[in-house]
Amino acid sequence: MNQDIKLLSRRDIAARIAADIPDGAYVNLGIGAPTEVANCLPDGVTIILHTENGLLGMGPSPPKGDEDEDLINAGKQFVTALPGAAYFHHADSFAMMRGGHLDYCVLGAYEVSVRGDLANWHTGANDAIPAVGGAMDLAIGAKSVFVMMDLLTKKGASKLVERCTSPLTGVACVKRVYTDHATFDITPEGVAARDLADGLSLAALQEICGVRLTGG
Amino acid sequence: MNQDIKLLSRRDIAARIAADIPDGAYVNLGIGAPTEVANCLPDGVTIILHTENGLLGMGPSPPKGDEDEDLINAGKQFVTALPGAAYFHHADSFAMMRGGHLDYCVLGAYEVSVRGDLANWHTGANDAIPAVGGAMDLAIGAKSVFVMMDLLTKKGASKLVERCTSPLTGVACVKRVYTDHATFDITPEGVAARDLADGLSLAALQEICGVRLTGG
Amino acid sequence: MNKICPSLQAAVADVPDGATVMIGGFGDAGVPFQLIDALIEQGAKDLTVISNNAGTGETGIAALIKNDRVKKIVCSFPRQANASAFDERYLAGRIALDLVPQGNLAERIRAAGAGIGAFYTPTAYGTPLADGKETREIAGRHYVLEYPLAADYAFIKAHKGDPLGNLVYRKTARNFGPVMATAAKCTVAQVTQVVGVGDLDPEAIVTPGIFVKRVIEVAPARC
Amino acid sequence: MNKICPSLQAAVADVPDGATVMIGGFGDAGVPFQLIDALIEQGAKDLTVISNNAGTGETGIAALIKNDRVKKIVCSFPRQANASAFDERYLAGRIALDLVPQGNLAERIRAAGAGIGAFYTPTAYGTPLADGKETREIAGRHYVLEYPLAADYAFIKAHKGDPLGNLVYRKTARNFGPVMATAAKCTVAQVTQVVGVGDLDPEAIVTPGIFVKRVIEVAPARC
Repeated sequence: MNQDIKLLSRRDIAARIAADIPDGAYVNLGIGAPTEVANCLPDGVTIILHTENGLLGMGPSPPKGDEDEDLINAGKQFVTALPGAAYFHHADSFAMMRGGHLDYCVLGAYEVSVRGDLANWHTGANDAIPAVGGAMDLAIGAKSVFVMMDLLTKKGASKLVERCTSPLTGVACVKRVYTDHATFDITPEGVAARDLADGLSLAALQEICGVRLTGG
Repeated sequence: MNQDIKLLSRRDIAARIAADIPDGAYVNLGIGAPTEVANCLPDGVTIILHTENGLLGMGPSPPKGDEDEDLINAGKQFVTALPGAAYFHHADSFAMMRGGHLDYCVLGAYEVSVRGDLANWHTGANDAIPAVGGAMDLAIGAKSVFVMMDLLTKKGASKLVERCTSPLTGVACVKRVYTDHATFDITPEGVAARDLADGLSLAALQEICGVRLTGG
Repeated sequence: MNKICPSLQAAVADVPDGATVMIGGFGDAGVPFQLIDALIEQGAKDLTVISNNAGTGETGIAALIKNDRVKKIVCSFPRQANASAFDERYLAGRIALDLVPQGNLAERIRAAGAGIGAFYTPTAYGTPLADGKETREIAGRHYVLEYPLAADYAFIKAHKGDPLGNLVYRKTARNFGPVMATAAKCTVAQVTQVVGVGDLDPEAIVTPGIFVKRVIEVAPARC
Repeated sequence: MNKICPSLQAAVADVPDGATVMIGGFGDAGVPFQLIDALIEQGAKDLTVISNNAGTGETGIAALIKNDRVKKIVCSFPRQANASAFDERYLAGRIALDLVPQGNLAERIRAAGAGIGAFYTPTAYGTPLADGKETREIAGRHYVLEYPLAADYAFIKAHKGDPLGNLVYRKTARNFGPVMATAAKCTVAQVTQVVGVGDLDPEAIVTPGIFVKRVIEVAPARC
């Protein structure tokens, strides 16, 4: 790795995503890194968080000692409900997602293809116990599906790929991929890279990820 | 008409239906004559009434002056809600019917065929403004669908027929037909007549209705 | 976020000619009469209306029809004893009617809001209202394939609403409001009372605010 | 009418071997732990369980699995960090798994309760979980045909219940309870508190009593 490239931290990536979400948006933040987006919203911007286990208007973690076993998020962590929140059952909650009512959904990924295919539920390993949860519903469950991930695996392989090798979660569903190297817009005309990390050229980025890119 | 035959009154028919509905049953009574069934329940029998416009636990008409414009039945008449009632929206209400959760539904009819086809929404007249309401949903909307009707039209034609001539409301959906002449069970083996009006023989009844009957 | 609308006029201002508009209500219960009046005043025409009824007397949808703003109505029960506007135009071929059984109407509206592409329903199988429709036998029962019904606007009436668009209804006036709210690009709720954020019990909210774009308070008429 | 059950034992007494049982809950919220414990004690085996998860630790469904009562589980997320009972049996081929995306699971359960024969859903299209399933393009979008999921029993947890079977839930413990209640021949609700008929607000009842056969009060455990 070129030492002059300043890759984005997880927090930096979350801040970029947060900057692209407008005030008043309805958003589902996937389990793990995407939850960081809620902590990076600019001043004056309020978004309304959906958790697919039946709550719109989710708030932050409760103070220690105030946990309520009946109030959790999709990651099964204790959360709170903000004023104006509403509870609903699972069929209604997933109807809300499937019906395209959420503005944004932010998810992690193993791989994203140049046409926006998403693989994030199963590594494809034969001995893995399969478990999908709401991943496939989330993949098609918002007007805009954003992916938040490091561009490379620990072994250095690009997770932005020509064609996913892991089992798919959804087909042509990802609109934008935010990574530590750059942000990628998935468009009908191809993948447009923008907001490249300091010190990273488009040519270098293209070499790293191995898929054809256009400038952002 | 043989003067020795004592046809049942509408109230008599309603009482027969009421006697066949067990305590605790969930029931939808169609618009018009079927509503009379609620007034004929034996002592100690409580049924829970569903009205498809979104109420389970419907009570009788309110006293004059206590009408609430937001509390009506499917016939758009003012009603009341009993303790333990619940309100729900139209999709949930018709899901309740379509899903087979109601025990009984009692409907009027223009015609019922020997295999239980029901015609009760449209006379077939060319100049009629069509309107179906919940008729087709009610026809398939209970574990047992009962019809309450006079056996004959005003012109003397049997409404229990080999094959309906009016447009159908539902196919093979009627289980039992209560009339002023007798009660008819629609079974896979044919139509079984029982509880004939006083003075009416099975042979005479068969001649009147013109379809093959077995004794009850 | 504040979805409270300053006026009925503002609530309906952008409805274009040719729009598809869902209108809540069953009989007179839950009908957003004032929104309909505002729509008549606004002047949009060639509307497709999706509603259970075609209005009673000369009010509500009947008034919209009488003003010749409706080119087509999708409903279960257009016929009303005391309403002649629809009947006259229908018999003269000046308004189209798509007659849908009430439960299929509700479920098709729900399907649009829930992202369901189509569904098999037992209602209307073997009847004239299933003529030409795809059917299928599943586990020994016969079904008709029905498609979603979506709209550009939904005008509904609720009891209370807050600035986030959360709604609760009142008694059987709830009827079609909650499903219509999910199936339109722009849902406008006429409410009897606007309350503050947090004033509605989150366990009892029937329509979460995500489904509602505009809330307009209309105090009940005094008799 | 009184659906209040005298004991947990009575509430589960008639579950036969081979029954299909829906069990509410997401994570630990809304899991009817005491009903599951009673079912383990009752002894029914060869069960097919429909639930979102396969239990955590050694409680709930994990305990049912550990006692070898489950031949098949239909769920979205069987894997739990601290639960080994399912993993061991699955890898040894001793328990069957039907993996269903969470939203399809909820919608298939709803369909069973709502009398829908099948429906087209966009979820899982083009993925391994749609392998072999019928697909269709409708209005430019791709869908998979999914069928209803019904059960003999539904064991759910609610917050309050009345003798008519009306239920309200608490916060995100609501999850699968309301749809499962509609999809089983016999729905048994474990509630934290039994209240009198008329004590629940009819506008806020989430599960109307028609869907519930038995209600059993289980006071919350004291820590």
